[in-house]
Formats: sequence, structure tokens, C-alpha cells
Amino acid sequence: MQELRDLAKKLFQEKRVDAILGYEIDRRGGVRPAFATQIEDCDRLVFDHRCVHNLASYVSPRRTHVADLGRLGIVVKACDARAIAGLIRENQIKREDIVLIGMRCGGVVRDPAISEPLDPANVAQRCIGCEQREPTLYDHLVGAPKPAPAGERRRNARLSEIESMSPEERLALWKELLGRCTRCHACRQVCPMCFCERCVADKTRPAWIETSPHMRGNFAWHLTRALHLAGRCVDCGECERACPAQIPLGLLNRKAANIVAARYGYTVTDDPAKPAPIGAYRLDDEQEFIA
Amino acid sequence: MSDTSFEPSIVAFVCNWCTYTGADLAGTSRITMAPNVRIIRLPCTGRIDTLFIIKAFERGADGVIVSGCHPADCHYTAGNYHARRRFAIFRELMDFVGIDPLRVTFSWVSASEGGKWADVVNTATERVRKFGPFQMYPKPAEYVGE
Amino acid sequence: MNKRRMLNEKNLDAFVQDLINAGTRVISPIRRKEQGRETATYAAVQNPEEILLAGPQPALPLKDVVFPPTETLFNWKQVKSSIRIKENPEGFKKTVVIGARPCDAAAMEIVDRVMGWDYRDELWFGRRQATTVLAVACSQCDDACFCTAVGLSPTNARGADCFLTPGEGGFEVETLTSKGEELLESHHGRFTQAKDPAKTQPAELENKVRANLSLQPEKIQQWLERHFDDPLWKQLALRCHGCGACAFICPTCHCFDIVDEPEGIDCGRRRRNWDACQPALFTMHGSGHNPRKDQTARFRQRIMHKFNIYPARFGEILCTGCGRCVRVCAAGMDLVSILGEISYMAEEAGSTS
Amino acid sequence: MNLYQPHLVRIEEMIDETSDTRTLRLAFENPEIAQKFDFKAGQFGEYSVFGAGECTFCIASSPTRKGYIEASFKVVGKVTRAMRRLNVGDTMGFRGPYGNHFPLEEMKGKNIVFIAGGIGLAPVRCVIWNTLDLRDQFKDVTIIYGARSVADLVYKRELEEWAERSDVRLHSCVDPGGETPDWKGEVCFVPMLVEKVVPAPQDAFAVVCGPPIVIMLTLPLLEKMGFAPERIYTTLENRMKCGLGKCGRCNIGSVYVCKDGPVFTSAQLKMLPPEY
Repeated sequence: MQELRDLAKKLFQEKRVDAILGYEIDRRGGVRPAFATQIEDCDRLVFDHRCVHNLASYVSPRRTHVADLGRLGIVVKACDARAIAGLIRENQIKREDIVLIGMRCGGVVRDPAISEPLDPANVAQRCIGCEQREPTLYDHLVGAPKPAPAGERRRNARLSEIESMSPEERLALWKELLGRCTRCHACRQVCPMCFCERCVADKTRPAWIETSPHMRGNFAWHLTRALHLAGRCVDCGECERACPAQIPLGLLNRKAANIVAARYGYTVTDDPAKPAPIGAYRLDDEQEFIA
Repeated sequence: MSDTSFEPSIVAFVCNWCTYTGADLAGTSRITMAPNVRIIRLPCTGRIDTLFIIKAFERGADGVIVSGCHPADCHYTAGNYHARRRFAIFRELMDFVGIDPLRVTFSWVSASEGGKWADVVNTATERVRKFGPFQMYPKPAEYVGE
Repeated sequence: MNKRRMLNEKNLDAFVQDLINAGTRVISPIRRKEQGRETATYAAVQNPEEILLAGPQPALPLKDVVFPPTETLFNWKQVKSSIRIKENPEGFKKTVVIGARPCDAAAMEIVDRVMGWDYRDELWFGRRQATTVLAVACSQCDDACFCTAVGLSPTNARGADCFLTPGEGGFEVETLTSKGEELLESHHGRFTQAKDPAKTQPAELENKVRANLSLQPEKIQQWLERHFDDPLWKQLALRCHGCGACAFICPTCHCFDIVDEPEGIDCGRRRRNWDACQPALFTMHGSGHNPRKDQTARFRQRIMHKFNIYPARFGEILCTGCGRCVRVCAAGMDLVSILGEISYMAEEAGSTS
Repeated sequence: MNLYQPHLVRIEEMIDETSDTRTLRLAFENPEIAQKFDFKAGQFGEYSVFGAGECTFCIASSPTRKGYIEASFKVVGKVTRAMRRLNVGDTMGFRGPYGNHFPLEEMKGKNIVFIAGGIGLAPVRCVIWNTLDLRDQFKDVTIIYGARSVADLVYKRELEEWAERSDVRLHSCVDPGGETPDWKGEVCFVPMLVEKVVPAPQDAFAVVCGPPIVIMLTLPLLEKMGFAPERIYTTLENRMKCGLGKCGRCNIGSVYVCKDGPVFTSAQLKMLPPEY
């Protein structure tokens, strides 16, 4: 923790940043995003297993408030660095415009309000089996190496369970899950990779995706979002955490990631130079479904 | 509605340069084929957003055909390669949420393949006829009407 | 009114079963297991045993019972050269809510004000009329609850037709409206005479909530009225993603959108959908001009509407202190600490002026 | 019938004002409503194209002209685009009238100055005709109107009519660069014309409407010239859905534009936060 604070202070002293995005303790004893805009704020910064939030969401150029702060330093875990890499890859930000403070991470809890130590019962599912304990995209790397968190990986099991259902059962399941959606679009707003100036869901001429929270609108929205994030989703879990209806949106995004991995051998990385699978192609891509 | 009386409505999104011309050829060659398909012409398969497919189902289609130039024949060099990846992912996602991906037929039909187009149309129509009407969305409730 | 009865656990189940058998929709907090934790959610009861009256606060409010996330305003169809309009024939389903939290019951009565302001919204009041609310005293709270700060409490019966207070082996039922009396009277066999005197609720829970936040709403309102351009807004908006989850999950947020959706070539529907003040599109003009152009303005609007505009127009705070916005926020925006901060600044301003 | 259900109106006449603005004359299909319908100058309505949605406009015709209402609109978004595709004889929806109105009673016996820019003439036109139809009840009537270019001037036939009338003084202008060789009016911006030709503020009311820039420059100008802020009126437009004070998007501070407006005085505007 002290290492992080000292580094943050040094960055301010050397005038390399105007603000640092990190984490701080909140009233409820959990953590929340912090915006340190002066050297005195650096002593508020913390980093531990409660630092769930993906701060890359704040870096999109559409967040004019944050952009107004000036040159940013950002505290990133490996998963957050993947989002930063995505933003760089897709020309949303320039690598040289930000200072990345990479954190060695031993996994985070599923909810930042959990104040107990990390244990197999409260660890975020995405952290179990996550192979990146530290980012490869960073300017400074902070902390001691940490072991991978223990816990039972239930996500793939859930995916295979759904895949093995009959189509009717799957449709019934998604009708129930997506039927809860009230179309607040919080999943989009918090997503670091949803940076479009005007989202297709907001378009009215024509209204491609109906804004009403009925079956038509909800399926169109969630299928399209999953497709638009295929090969881009960094698995930070922000959409699931933000969803007021508690829809396990990650399932759709995981499925899309698995499809992309199986078909095109691609997994999301924090290497900005590696092209994304949609937007690229190979002449010999599988086309078994095309007559 | 009994299965025998069900006539599926099928929307075909086709590229201007190959399949549309191929369908035209099928017509001028007087090849008989199922009359259930309505063609919407687009510049390229690369222009066919998956939302077009979703919209077709929302608006009452029972099946969809997506067709364009064979690989290496794209008028815009690579539109169909990009489309191929997009559709590959999309149809697996459809399957994942329980919508039968076979309701959507993907094919490459060149300008000279009038016969193949007729085959695609007939196969798709027969398949969708067997599936029955697309019933995922509740039908519009009672409207004011005569 | 104010009649008191007793309802024991067994009779509660039977009462619910009676209602379901009679075709009434019964909404209650339902037990759910999520990631090993026991949670509750308001839902239509299939089986009385699912009901969880003493559990944690349901994650979503009761709002959708009287104000569905989407509803048809009317259907239209082109007939020759004119249009024919028909309202939804469904009508309003008779509904009984059993186990509404006090914060959720009060919210309906608060929103009644705007829905009845000069023009009476029949869709809202139609559902309100068809719904009988049996609220229950809270038995749990957490660090996000602050109902006591906005004039309510874990035992406040506002907005309820009947109020249930847990006692030994069942509930003491207090009847507050004729609608409530009618319902209980028509099932009088399930209720027994209340033993006197009424048991007073322990104040423990209320004190716990009070410890989270206490404030003087008038002072907050005064401060807001005078501090439209306070630097606080910009500072708060930095963290806000503008996702609007807080508004969608709020029992009192009632803003909506009206959209037309075609259902075919010559027919369609006009619908009313929930909407929120946080996305930019909410106030964007057709020309592209946006009166609330940034998140500072939009976040401020949310706080202003709840704690200044609504009190000024309708004499009520548009907030019941349920704390859901605090729990749902992905960015850790905490209304309790924001109000605390404003309260502190209001005190400071008061002592210096 | 719920609050959100519109009356049916039929397009009786269509006038293209400029390349992108059009006036529709609408008559109620139901004769009973046509008979009953009444409104006051400055009120607005929700106009709908079935299948596209609703749009908020002031009623542009005068309440003294019975049997129809008029709407002038500029094509900008989904609904206005759909309105543009309609033809004479087609059916639209109308809800209203909503909101407050200009204080015609108070304005009687006084001088009145109308100032408008571009399509902002539409709501002002409603009051102008209301005044002119009761001409003997008002003192001097001055109209100051400007647009970006000659092609952008709306209600051209009526401008000519007002120019010819001896009981109305009309001053018009177009922005520099927008004039044509045979343009006889001034070449300047609206606020400059106001400065030049506005009559004495004594015993006078001003009614101003136009794009935000015209309103923002003209109101302080009029005050500087001696008009009382309580006697300078303007009409605001915020995005609305319901028009009934329910949907919550037109608030400016604690004011609901749909209920407390759309007509505000300069004095009232000064009390509001700048969210319009």
C-alpha cells in the first residue's frame, strides 16, 4: 500500500500526472474509485482484494469530466489493463497519454462492500483460473507477487450445463433471465469497452433495437451487445455488478469469448498491438454453416 | 393452424453483386421455386448487420436467408470474410439462447448460380415449414380492426 | 378504522392460498438463494411457503406492481384513411401485496402526488386502486438504510392498507384503510381477535438505521436551493458512470419515456417505459442541444429532484431511504454520505450566516 | 380514455415555409371535439404520427380562428421526418392544449413588440394574429423578425400582409450573407435590429422567441432599453414526453416547463438555473 502511495506522490512531484485514478475506503468500509487530484490525496489510495472496479471505464474519451482532469495515472489490475489495451487498440486513447500503475493481484471479491478477507466463498468467479497475476501493459508495477486465489470454478460448469440443455430449455431460461431486464442500459454505461459515441440501442431512425423492456427489445439488445463485445470483452464483470436486475450477463459474454477462442484461437490480451478477431479475418476461416 | 396449411414467410438479405444477380438469373431462367421468399438487396454481405436478421424475426418472418459472393469473389475484396466471422459468432449465440440457428440459412450464391439459388430457397422453405411458425415473440395482442 | 387482528403463521399461509385460489395476484418477498446467500425478491406467490417476511430487503422495489417497466398506452390501426385507437383491454389485475417493506409502501403514496397533479394518471391510479398493500415491519436493516432520515421508520405504516407487526407465532394486523378492512373482512375466518394491549416494537432496529444518517430535510432543501453551482456536484459526478441503475431501482423514481412501436405495416402500439435522468438522451433536443449537457448537471438533477424540487412542489421528499441506490451503485456512489456531506455543509452555512 | 390517448386530427392544408419547415393545418375528426376545443395563445400540444411518436410544438394558429389548429415544424428528428412524409387528408394525433399562455388580457390597451428569429416566429405568430384579430383593443403593434437568410424566412405571405397593413409596423432582417439582390429589409442580426428600431418601452409588452442565442441576447438588451423584466415574455422549449407534468424531463430547477410554462417572463427566467 505504501509503495503505491509513494509512487503516486512521486508521479505528482515529477509532474507526470495531473490526477490518479485509484481506490479508496468508503463510508461502508468497502472500497470505491478514488480521484486523486493533488499530492495530499495520495494517502487515501488503497489497493487490496476489494478493488473490484475496472477503472478503465473512466478513461473513455466520452467521459469528458475525467478527461478534463488532465493527464491521468490509473491503477490497473491485469484485467483492467486488458481494457486499457482494448481502448488503445481501438484508437480511443493514446498509450503515451496515460500512466499505468500495474498492480500484482491475487484476485478480488465479488462485491466491493465485502470487508472480510478473500476466501473461496467470496472470491469473484472470474478470478478463479485467471492466469494473469499481473499486467504486462504498465509503466510501473507495484506489489509483491501473489498466489492465485483458491475456489471452485463454477462458471464453465454453468456454461456447459446451459449448452447441454435442450433448445426449449435454453430459450425458457433466457426468457426468464432477460425478462428481468428493464433496459436501464447500466451494463453499457459501466462497460469499459462500450465507448460508442452513439450506441445502436439509442438510435431512432430507424430504432433497430426497441427500447421497451419486452421480449423483442431485450433479446435484440442482449444478443447484439454480446456480439459487439465478442473478442473485446475483458471479463471485468462490471456489467453484472451494475445490473440492478441481477442478470448473469457474463454468461453471454463468456459464451461469445469461448466461440471466438474455439473458432479463431483468440483470447483477449493486454497487448494493444494484437488485432481483435472481429475486424480481422483469415481466408480459411471455418465456414461449415454456409451452404 | 395445422402444419400442412402453414406457409412460412422468409426474408432473404442478399448482396447486390452475386446473389441478387443469381436470383435474377433463376427468375429469367424460369426455374420454379418456393414463392415464400422476399428479397432485400444490399451492397455486400459485409453490410448485413445481424440486427437485420433479428428485425426480420421481430416483424414476423419465420426464417431468414443470408447470401452473398463466394469467398475471394467479394466486389469489395473482403466484405464477405468479415461477414463470415460475424455470422459464425452470431449463430452460435442464437443457439445458446435457444433460438434455432437453422431458421437462418447462410449461403454463397454467385451471379451464375441460378440453380443453386433455387435450391437454397427451396431447402430453406422446406426446413422452416417443418419448424413451423416462429413463435418466440408474443403475437401482437388484439388490435382495433375489422 | 385502526382495527387490530391477529394472524398466525398457519392462517397466513391459508389466507394467501385463499387469495390465490380466488384468482388474486399475491406479491410477496420470495426466498431466493444466490451464491450461497439467502436473498429476497418481490414476486408473484405460487406457493405460500416461499414467502419470506422476516428476511433482508428485496433487491428490487415494488414499483413495477403499480408502474410496470413497460405498458401499452394504446393500440392503433390504420382503417381506410383514418386511424382507430383502442386501449389495452386487459384492465388492472386485482393484487394483494403481503409483506411490503415500509419504504416501498410509502413510496407509492409519495408518487401519488405527481401522478395526480392536475391531470390524473388513470393507469397509475387504476393499478393503485386494484392493489391492496399489507406492509410488514422490518426485521433487518443494513448500512445503506436511512429511512429514519427522511421521516419514515422500520415500523412506519405510510402507504399501507394494513400493517403487520411480527409477534409470537404470527402477526398483529392493524387495518388502516377501508380497502384493507374490506379485504380482511372478506377473509375474517383467518384472523383472530387481537390480545390487548398492542405490543410495542423494540426501537433497536430504528436506532441502528438512525446511526447511519440523520438530517433535517428542510436544511438540505435550503442548501440545495442556494447551491446549484456548488463545486460538490462536479466532484461527485466524476465517479458517476451515469448508468441510471439508481433510478431504475428506486421505489420513488417515476420518470418515463413514451415510444411508438410498429407491430406491422398498418398497426402499432404506443408504450410507456421507465426512463431515468442519468443518460444524456433524457433531455437531448432533436437539434442536438442538451440543457443538461454533462454528468454534473444530470447527477445534480437527481438529487435536486428528490430533495428540493419534489418537496417544493409537492411537500414531500421523493425518497424513502430504502438504500437501494447505495447498494446497487457500481461506482460506490453513496447517497448516505452525500446527504451527510450536504447536511454538514448546510450546518456550516447556517452557523456562519 | 387515458391521458395519453390523442384526439385524431386530419391534415387539411400543407404549406412549405422553407426547404425544411412546413405548416400543417389540422382539423379534429370528431365534430364534437372540434366544437368544444379551445385554447389560449402560447399553449402547446403533443402532435403524433402513429408509428413514429410524439413531438411538442406550440399551437401556431390564433385561438380567434376557430375550427382548426396549425403546427409549424422544422425537420430535425424522427417524428418531424415522419410528419414531413404525410399528405393532405392523412390522420395525425393531437393532445392538448397544455401549459400556460401569454397574458393577452393584461396586454390589452398597451403597445406590443413582437421579436422573433427563424422558426421562433411560430409561437409568436399565434399571439400576433390573436392581437390583430382584436386590433382595436391594443395600441401600437411592432413586429421585428429575422432569419438566417431570405430563404429561411417563414410565413412569407403573412409577412407581406403585415408589411402592407397600416396598423402594424414590420421590421425584418436577414443575417449578413443571407440577403438576395432584391431583399428590401435590413441585413443584420435580430438583436441589432431590435436595438435600432424597438419603440419606447413605456406602456409596452415584449414577446420574444427564437433560437437560444436570440433569446439570450435580446432579453438583457430589452431590459437595458427600459422594458420591465415582468413585461418581457418568451416561450421555452424543453424536451417533453407527456406534457402533463409527469414524465419528469422538462424541469428547469423546480419549474416544470410543461405546467408552469412554456411562457415565462424575463424576470422569471432570471430566477431559474440555466438548464434550457
